[in-house]
Amino acid sequence: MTAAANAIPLLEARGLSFLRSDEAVFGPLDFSLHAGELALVEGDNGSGKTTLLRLLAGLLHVGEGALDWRGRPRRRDDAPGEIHFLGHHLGLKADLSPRENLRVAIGLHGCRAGAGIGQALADVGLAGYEDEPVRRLSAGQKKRAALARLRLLPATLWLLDEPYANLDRTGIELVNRLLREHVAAGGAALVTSHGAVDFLGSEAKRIRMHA
Amino acid sequence: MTAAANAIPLLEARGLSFLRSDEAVFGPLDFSLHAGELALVEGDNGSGKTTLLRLLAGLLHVGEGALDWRGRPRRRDDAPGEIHFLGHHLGLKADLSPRENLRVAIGLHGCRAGAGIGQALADVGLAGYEDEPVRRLSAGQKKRAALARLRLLPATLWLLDEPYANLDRTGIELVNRLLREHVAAGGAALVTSHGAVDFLGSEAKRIRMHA
Amino acid sequence: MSDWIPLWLHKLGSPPVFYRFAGALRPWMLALALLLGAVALYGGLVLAPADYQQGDAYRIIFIHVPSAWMSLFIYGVMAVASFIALVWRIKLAEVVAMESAPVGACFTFITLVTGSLWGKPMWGTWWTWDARLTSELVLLFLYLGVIGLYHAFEDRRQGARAAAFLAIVGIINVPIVHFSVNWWNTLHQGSTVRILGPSKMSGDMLWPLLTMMAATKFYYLASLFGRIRADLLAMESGKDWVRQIAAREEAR
Amino acid sequence: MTAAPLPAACAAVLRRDLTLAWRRRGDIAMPVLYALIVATLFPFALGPEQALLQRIAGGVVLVTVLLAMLLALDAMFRSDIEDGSLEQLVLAPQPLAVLLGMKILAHWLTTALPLIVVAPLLAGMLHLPAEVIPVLLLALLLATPMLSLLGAVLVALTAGTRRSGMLLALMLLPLCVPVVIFAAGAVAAAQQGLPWLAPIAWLGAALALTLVLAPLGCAVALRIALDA
Amino acid sequence: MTAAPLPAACAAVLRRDLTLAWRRRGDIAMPVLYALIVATLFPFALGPEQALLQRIAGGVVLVTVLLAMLLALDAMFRSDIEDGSLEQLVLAPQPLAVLLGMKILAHWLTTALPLIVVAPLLAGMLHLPAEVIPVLLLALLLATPMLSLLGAVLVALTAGTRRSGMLLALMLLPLCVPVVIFAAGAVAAAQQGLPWLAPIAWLGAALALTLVLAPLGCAVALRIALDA
Ligand code: HEM
Ligand SMILES: Nc1ncnc2c1ncn2[C@@H]1O[C@H](COP(=O)(O)OP(=O)(O)OP(=O)(O)O)[C@@H](O)[C@H]1O
Ligand SMILES: Nc1ncnc2c1ncn2[C@@H]1O[C@H](COP(=O)(O)OP(=O)(O)OP(=O)(O)O)[C@@H](O)[C@H]1O
Ligand SMILES: [Mg+2]
Ligand SMILES: [Mg+2]
Repeated sequence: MTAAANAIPLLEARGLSFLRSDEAVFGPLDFSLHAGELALVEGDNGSGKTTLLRLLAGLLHVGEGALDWRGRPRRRDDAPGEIHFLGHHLGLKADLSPRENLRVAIGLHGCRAGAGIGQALADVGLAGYEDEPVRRLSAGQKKRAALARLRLLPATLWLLDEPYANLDRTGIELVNRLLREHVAAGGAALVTSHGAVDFLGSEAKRIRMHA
Repeated sequence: MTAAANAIPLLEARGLSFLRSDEAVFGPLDFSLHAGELALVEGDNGSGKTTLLRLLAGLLHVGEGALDWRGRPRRRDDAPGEIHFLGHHLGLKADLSPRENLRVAIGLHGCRAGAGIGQALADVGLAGYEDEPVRRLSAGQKKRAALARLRLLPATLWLLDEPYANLDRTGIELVNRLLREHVAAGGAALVTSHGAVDFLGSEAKRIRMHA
Repeated sequence: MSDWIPLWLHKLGSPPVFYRFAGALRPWMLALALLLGAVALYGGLVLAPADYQQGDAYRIIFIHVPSAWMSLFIYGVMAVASFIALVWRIKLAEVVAMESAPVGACFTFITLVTGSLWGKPMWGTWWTWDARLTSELVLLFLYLGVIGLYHAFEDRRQGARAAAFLAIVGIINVPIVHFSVNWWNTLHQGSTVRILGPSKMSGDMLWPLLTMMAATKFYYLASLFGRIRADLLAMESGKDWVRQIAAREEAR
Repeated sequence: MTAAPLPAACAAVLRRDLTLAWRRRGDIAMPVLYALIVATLFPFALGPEQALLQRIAGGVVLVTVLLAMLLALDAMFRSDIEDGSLEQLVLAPQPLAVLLGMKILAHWLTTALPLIVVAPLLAGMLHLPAEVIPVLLLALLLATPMLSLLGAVLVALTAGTRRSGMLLALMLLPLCVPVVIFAAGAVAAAQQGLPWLAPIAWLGAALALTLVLAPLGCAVALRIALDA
Repeated sequence: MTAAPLPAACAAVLRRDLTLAWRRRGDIAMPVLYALIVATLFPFALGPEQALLQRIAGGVVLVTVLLAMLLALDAMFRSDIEDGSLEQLVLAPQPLAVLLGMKILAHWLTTALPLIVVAPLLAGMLHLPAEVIPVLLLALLLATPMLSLLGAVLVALTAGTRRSGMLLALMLLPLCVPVVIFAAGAVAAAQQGLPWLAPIAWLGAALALTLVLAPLGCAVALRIALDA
């Protein structure tokens, strides 16, 4: 995890903040994230974690400060498909089944070599629910269906907003396993959490938000 | 907490299950809950916790088995206002402020003696956000606004579906404090959780769901 | 072009600089507008001869035509400012665009009303669905859409960006208004005043018209500057330079 | 601990829905604007021949107003179901039918009333004679609450299904036809100088009946819809 | 790791939207039924006088179809915004304008096409002469995609606001007027035996222009709407 430390970071923020009606939502942040690194964004409710992730995903505009992607200022259509964002809203259509939802995602983003939808759904514990409409799944099962995207899509940087919420213990284990494998394969991830669940131990960087 | 053990239980389930298309969603359950007791419903994702709570709230019909309320079979309009249900959907209107939302709740359910909206919102950590539309609150802040209802409404039995999700550490503490006070005042509560967060120690009964 | 334009724009576009600049110019603009307006009205209503066909009814032209020109001109300004606002995200450009819209809407409304008033004696009807009239009405709706969209967003700057986008899209309507008399055969009069080449209008009528045109331009600038100053103060209320101004006001 | 009295609960529901409507006043204006658009487009589509317009004015206004109401019907419980507010309403210690009656009242106040207010304008745009307008308004005042009430029952019935739109339309059509026939009959009679009281009386009687039954039906339908 | 090719992505979006529409086919049927209700109610509201109906048939069908389309417009991006799908679409590695073009196409296929299919039926119910129907269909084929495209841009612009309904109507009205004028002009000309090609040609030219520009505009507008 330290091998890449000298290389150009995937993502680098210098004095980064987001403005809403000309007021900063979170204080200026400085951090960098290299390939093969994990970062945990910590902060209380309302401290701006979701906002930060949406900003990094390119959904919001940088207010002040600078954000670099692979050493160059991040622009909107840089890094197409290299970033995967999982927010509070899971991006699943309630009327489609998990399988159909994943098929759409693959159509848009392409597929990791060797990955398959059935396998990915089984991995996240949804075997038997592949063809049920998402509407009929329980809260945790919906979350798992969204996590199956992580298995399938060829993104380098994962931005996960509270991936642990609504999951049971095996679900939390699952997220940790996915993160570990992703990092081992040279990916990077930024995860928000309230610190109440076990995050991947101490391997990760921490980014603290102050409300 | 054991003083009430010999009295008639608030809620008693015998061989309770819910049928969806004639199939039981969860196995037959037996449990009872007395005033002044806490119960934790544990189970994996999709094991039927939400379904159980909706059933107890009277939103779903008992499939098989029996459900008693204060010693008599539970009917729909028994116990008016004695039960408060907090589900995955928080029941807040996004266009109203937390204050307005609570005012509606009080209008419908009445108010605990001595409780006030401003105070309740301050207690759950929303001071300063009283008049912001709920839409603009972060995920955890929304949850806290819904929790403020617990402070205000005069219900005896609380049915809380994953009250800890999306909350930070002080939020979790808050829920635990609310539960402790409620139980001390002779209330009862049924809480679902995945067991990943610290629940009120070992004081509580446990109800296990098997998927 | 990529570098010096934003640099230059940022310099003049700095709110405190523009605030002072606009404050200094505004009284002069207003005075000029009133003076020129008075002269033009005197020339138009008193000096110019009655028309051999229309009698005195035609004198409404001195209001109708300048406000019609302004309705188009202001839309153009708004669209350019909108473009700058969207591409370089300059706050001042957003403010210019958004504060132009109400002024432009007023001029458009005046055009429609005076046109209708004039239409009744001329064409025997207040309104027909002729190409120029319709497209001018669409212009009014566009202005109203821009204003409405701006205020519909909770975040002012986001609202400004959305409305700016609408303004840019709507610019297609401006040539349609202007050239509709050439493209379709309409009830409305073709163009008679030309900037290049000889006009089809007599000089007695022409000079008050052109003076009035100048007066409306100055009026627009004066009212725009006033609105922008108020807006800048509101938007930058947390910044140092506004606090200094507030302190100075209090001291007085 | 004090349970809330029924009038307070009714006031709370009514006030909530009116506040929400006010917050989204753009959406209230939608049916009105929609009706205005229809009334504006008709002269374009048909040519501005006054006698023709006058002949069809009453019918066009009626149909337009009723359809504009249908537009908003679909949304009556949707957002409440999605954000869990309806569950809270169902679990309140008050009789559900009364609370739903308040929701229907709020819906009528925010969609039908503005339409009735602009109806004279619409009628004027289509050159309806001025002396017929009171009759038109009376017919609308009786016909619109009926649509709100019946519509609410149907919307509640279809709330649990996914294919709500078609069902709703299918079930509403047979209900609309008699209402339109009576209302249009009254207006046409007034326009021709004939007595118009009989159809209006029929409308009134039907309204009184639905006023009592529809909230009860709505409550039952909603409980069924939530039970899954 | 392979990024998805553009055609595959387009197919995925189109298929997704069509599947969703099929799952809720009741909702697709809504505008069609709505148009049928209007066509049914008109004879009731106006009395079944054939000459009168024939005279207004073309205009009524046009207005009805366009309004039925407007009904469904508002929902074009709503559910995608609410469940986060739109964010996933925006973050896809494909040009957003093309993907949105597919969404608009899907919308047109599911709302306008069924309406065009029933248009002859509607026209028949109102006794429009059979020889005018092809012209009516041609006018609809050109006018409806234009409304879908322009409507999409405006819906995208108002997507970030809460009071979208009224604004949308305000901005759409001026766009509808010329479209209705040209389309109704062609139909009226055909009904009177006059040449009707000129208005149709204008519609075609305008459609070609919007076909290119509207998806681009829609993409820009959506990015602005999400940015808060
Ligand atoms: C509601 C009705 C009317 C509207 C909306 C209207 C609109 C306009 C507009 C937008 C222009 C500016 C065109 C440009 O600069 O490209 C204009 C110019 C003009 N209008 Fe009207 N007009 C109306 C009625 C009339 C009437 C009744 C007359 C008199 C017969 C009239 C006479 C003129 C003249 C002489 C010009 C100047 C043309 C030129 O030199 O370019 N307008 N009008
Ligand atoms: N759409 C919005 N408009 C205005 N303010 C907003 C909006 N969304 C969030 N906020 C405010 O911005 C702040 C940061 O919100 P954000 O959602 O980023 O917090 P968070 O750290 O993700 O919190 P949580 O842990 O509760 O999810 C909060 O104070 C919130 O009230
Ligand atoms: N509306 C529905 N229609 C059909 N099946 C459903 C519906 N809602 C839930 N289910 C199914 O019923 C089972 C129990 O769901 P429930 O939501 O009660 O689980 P849960 O224990 O709350 O899970 P979680 O921890 O994920 O919230 C699941 O298998 C789910 O797929
Ligand atoms: Mg968050
Ligand atoms: Mg659950």
